Amino acid sequence: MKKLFAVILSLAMILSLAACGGGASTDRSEAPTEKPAETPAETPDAPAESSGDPIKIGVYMPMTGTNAGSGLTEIQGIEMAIAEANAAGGIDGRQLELITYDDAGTTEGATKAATRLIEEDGVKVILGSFQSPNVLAVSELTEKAQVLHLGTGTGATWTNIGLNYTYRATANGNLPVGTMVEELVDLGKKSIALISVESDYGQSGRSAVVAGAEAAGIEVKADLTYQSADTDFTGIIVKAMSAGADTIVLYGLGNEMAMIIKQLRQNGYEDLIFTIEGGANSEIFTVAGASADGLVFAAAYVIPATPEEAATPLMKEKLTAFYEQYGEMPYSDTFYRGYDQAALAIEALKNAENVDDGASIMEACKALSGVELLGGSFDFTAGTGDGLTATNKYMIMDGAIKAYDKAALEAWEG
Amino acid sequence: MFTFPVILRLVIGALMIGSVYAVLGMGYSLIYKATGLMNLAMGDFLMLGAFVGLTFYKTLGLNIYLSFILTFVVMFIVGYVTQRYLITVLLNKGASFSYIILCTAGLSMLFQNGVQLIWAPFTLQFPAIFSKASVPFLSIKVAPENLLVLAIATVSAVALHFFLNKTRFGTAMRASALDQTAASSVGIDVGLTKGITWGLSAALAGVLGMALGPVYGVYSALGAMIAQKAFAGAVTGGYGNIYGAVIGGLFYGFVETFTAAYVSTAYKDVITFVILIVILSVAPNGIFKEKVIE
Amino acid sequence: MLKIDHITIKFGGLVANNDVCTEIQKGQIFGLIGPNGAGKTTLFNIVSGFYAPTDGKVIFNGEEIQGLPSNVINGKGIARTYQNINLFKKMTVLENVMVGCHGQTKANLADAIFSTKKKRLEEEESIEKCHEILKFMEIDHLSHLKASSLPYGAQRRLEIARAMASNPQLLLLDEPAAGMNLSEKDELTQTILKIRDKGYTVFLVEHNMKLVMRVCDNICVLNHGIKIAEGTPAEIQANPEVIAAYLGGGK
Amino acid sequence: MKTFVQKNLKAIIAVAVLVVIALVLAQKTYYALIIGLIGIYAIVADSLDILFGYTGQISLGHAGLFAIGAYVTTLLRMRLGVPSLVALVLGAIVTMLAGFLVAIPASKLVKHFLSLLMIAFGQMVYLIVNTWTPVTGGSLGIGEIPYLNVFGLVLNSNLKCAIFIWILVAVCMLVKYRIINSRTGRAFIAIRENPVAARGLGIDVRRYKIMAFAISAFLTGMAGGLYAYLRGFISPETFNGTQSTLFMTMLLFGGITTVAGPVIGSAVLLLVKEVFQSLALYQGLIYAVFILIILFFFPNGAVGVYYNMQAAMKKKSNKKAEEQEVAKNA
Repeated sequence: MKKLFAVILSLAMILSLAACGGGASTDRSEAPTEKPAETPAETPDAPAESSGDPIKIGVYMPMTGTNAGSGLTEIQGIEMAIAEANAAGGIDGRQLELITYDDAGTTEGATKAATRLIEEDGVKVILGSFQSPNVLAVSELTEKAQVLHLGTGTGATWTNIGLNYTYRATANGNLPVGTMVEELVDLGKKSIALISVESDYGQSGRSAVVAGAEAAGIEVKADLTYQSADTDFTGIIVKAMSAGADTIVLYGLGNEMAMIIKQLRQNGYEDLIFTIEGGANSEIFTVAGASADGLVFAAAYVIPATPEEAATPLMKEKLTAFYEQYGEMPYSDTFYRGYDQAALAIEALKNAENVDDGASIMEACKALSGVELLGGSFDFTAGTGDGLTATNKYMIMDGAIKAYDKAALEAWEG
Repeated sequence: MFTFPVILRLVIGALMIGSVYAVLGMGYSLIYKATGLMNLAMGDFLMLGAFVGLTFYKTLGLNIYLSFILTFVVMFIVGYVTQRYLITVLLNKGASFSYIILCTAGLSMLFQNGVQLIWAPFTLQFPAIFSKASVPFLSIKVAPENLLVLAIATVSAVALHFFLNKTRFGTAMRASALDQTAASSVGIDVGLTKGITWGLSAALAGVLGMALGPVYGVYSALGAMIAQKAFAGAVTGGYGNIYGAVIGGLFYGFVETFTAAYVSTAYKDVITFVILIVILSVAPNGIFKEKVIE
Repeated sequence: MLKIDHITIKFGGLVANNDVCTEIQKGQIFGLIGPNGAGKTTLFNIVSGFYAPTDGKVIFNGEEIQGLPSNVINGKGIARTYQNINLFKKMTVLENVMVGCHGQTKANLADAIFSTKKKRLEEEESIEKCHEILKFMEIDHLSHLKASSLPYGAQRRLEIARAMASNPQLLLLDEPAAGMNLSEKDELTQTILKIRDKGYTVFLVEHNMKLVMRVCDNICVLNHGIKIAEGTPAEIQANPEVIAAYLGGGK
Repeated sequence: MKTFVQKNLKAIIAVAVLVVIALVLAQKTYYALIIGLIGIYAIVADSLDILFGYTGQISLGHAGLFAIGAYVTTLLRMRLGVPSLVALVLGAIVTMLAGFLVAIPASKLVKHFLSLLMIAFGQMVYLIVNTWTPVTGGSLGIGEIPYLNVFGLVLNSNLKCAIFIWILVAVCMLVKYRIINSRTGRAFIAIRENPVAARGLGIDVRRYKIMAFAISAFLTGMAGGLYAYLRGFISPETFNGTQSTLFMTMLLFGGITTVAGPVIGSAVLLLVKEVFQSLALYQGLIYAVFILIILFFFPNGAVGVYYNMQAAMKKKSNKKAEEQEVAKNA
């Protein structure tokens, strides 16, 4: 028995000796309470770039699992922007090369992919997924490895927290909330029943809606949450409808929100329903269909039925290009987010003094302002990590997404 | 919150989702009754049925009745093949009970990922089967599809009852469940019977999936949560007993809906699982005191 | 030693044992016989704690044990073998018997993890004891084989050896001769006699009349759950009711 | 009886080789992370082997216990400032208590009912962790988990943490070996083989089943704590239902009731997951096919295959020996 213990312990000793010798780089920032002497963060040991080599851009995105649809659409947006840049000669003659990994929608997958992109592939910029917990988890790694990181999640958890290397290439979730509250006030709603999904996105949105409503003097009569795997919502609908509020606000994503809308209509709820960019998700039509009429929402951008109905000329141009290439409209608005994040990365790389130094790329991105893209005019100079300040108002009427029109909505309600 | 129309709406909602659990629960009990086994891919048979039904009805544009029948047949074959060529092979290799469960868990992953590749990784729209979006039912408006599910539940419960007790084949199935060697000695082709049982419950789940398509949309995780509640219902009602599965399924439909309305919407499922664990500890043979098949 | 006092047990409508009374003296070989379905194994299972009787008592060394779980009854000194062999197939012969010593040993989980002296000492002692029992049952040469790979006769003997390992005072043998050929039966007869001479009391359920008549000191006959006769082998052979029960197929 | 080392020399060499390769690769934090994860999953597979391999009680809810270990350790460490090693041990103890509580009903149940109970338990823990936001951070999870501080040595890199994990893996394998080769271990195996006969020999079957659950829960809880320290970030979806199936598959692939089985099983399955990372869309599919292949063609796991080969070789060598003998005295 003793022999065994000796064998295994000796093995472990050799390992630890090698480790101290190896001087492995610190992997995670130490919590303030136990601040050991900070070992100098080594720059990733990627080979020195010669001028002709392609510039590597890393992507981690959900390509499997229930969020695969939005993930793959975002990659289509990224690829379009990269292709345009490469066609125009890349950056100082160096082509851009995309390396994409699937994070399967989990934080574990995202951090593994990001570590691999930094360690193995030595990418210059990382384009992150639209899931905020993944962006938050990866932001710790990119901060340490000094690699520019552009996320497209809308959860407010990973901006305004003092990160230097993580920027948001879409609208902060709290922005559309403010615009939606304006719509509530505009339509004379005094109280709301709030239904939100038990997920990171749902919960950060929920707290923003509650804060926004109270600030505008709107009473939150019911504050209910559901699990994203649910299919039957009778219980929550009955509770919301009998809360005696002027209207119902939904904060969710994907088809379960569409199911709630449909079941609300079936249970005889005839009034307006308010939500945020979930309204722009095509699943609203595939599942809720006609019962989606009377949905009022605010979002940075929306996928219209056809390229012609696009809100801005730039949107029209990109949607037409998408339509020609894929023969159908994008599955979700993550297409815009993908295009914008890639375009911002390219701008930062163009303006950076030394394309091979992470810090100079970061400085270039921080200095970006007045960059006209699909989400609007991006300006990072405020240093909060958020680039957009404005969002638009929309509604669903006669089975299509239209610009917000108070008169039409009041007529519909009447 | 306690006025009559509210309670009525809750009861009807509970009936709707309860009948979904009941139908799938029957599938679980049927498989257990005839083969003493458990199938973690039941939910995925339901989901697969939705996708197959969608292909017939929408892509190939066949009429709804034909699509239902074809889905029934296709899913029957899927169930039959799974049992005859996967489960039996494992059993002949002397695999223990846990290997069979893991095989069905592997199958479940295979279906969910396969479906994403063959059809689509996002929700597909199932065109409405009925012209009207909602139909009056006991003074409130309900989706016709839900009534369809309720109909499927009652029809299949009655049909299964007659099939199992009155037809020759049904008795053969029950005999092979009770004592395999005795049944085969009397000339019953036990292998065939088991294959047909799996085929039947897969077809039942498939048709149910097709009926749910228009209500929830068709996506790879459609069957996951439903299957767990249905399995809980089947066991609570008395595992192996068809009526037990119906009662158990409705029970969880009511527990879920009323917990959400009166206790907490977020912890609805947690409470449902707590109730299941209590029932399992106190009365594993369930309401109908069904004999445990060794 | 063991008193069966008005034991009755009903399974639904069927009365398997009906008001059975009998007694087994220390150091005796006591036989229980009767046609198929007479309720022999049921009575056996009541004594060893598998069934709780509907009413009546089982008194072992003055203590009521009916209804106690079988592991407690084993602790009190009653061990049994089974009609169809219940060996631990994937364990070796030695390990099977070592499991038998479970009741007699004390090493708990902590002793195991830290492999304390107490545990190691106890292990050596039990290994020795088990080898002795295996030698006594003449299957010690097979001690490292898997139980499932043993010939039928040897498996029977292993089951008896395993039961003896929990040093019972009363050893219950459930149709040990079933499925044995002539030579194996003779060996078994010698073994049972050797067991009794070693000081064990034996309670034997058996169909093979030759074996029963040669080995048992006292015999009890059951038919349709009712005791119809009791006494020495000679008395039983002469008893008309017993003959009728066996030949006439019962009442 | 031959000591542990002689009996399992080949297994130990296999594990040692694995560890040496790991050392070479471990300079890169990415590989160190994978090696650490393999160690953690090996501990869970080891604990499952005690519960399922040796005592025959299937569990499809072990991710629930893994989650309890991870969250309790993290909360003790971050919210109550408990020193990291103490938090790890306390986390394991709390998980053991949870395992003990689940075992009370579970030990009475068999097959279907036991599987359903454990599935329900796993789902319940996952939902509670996902919904109880004030305590567990809900679906946002908990980040910035400080490093493990072992007697003053701060394990501030994946590699150092991985080494500490692999020391614990070695300890777990030793503990498992010792438990199995003892009176308690024989009781477990007896219960798996034939509970009726086991009870007839004085074994309190229920008490030992509960003990098996408690041991398994303790080790899984410890692995959960280690996971939190290694990753620095925990969130609910790592502890869902598929994770429990993954644990069982690792054990089965490695081969139940073996020494090296759990380590090899977790190593292979994790590497398959990483290697097929690039074939994203097909990853889930490949995983499912992988499970089915294991069940159909390697029923007694990789180590089982090794034993079969060994047995086959022995048979061949015996046959050759016989032929020589026949030839000699012919």
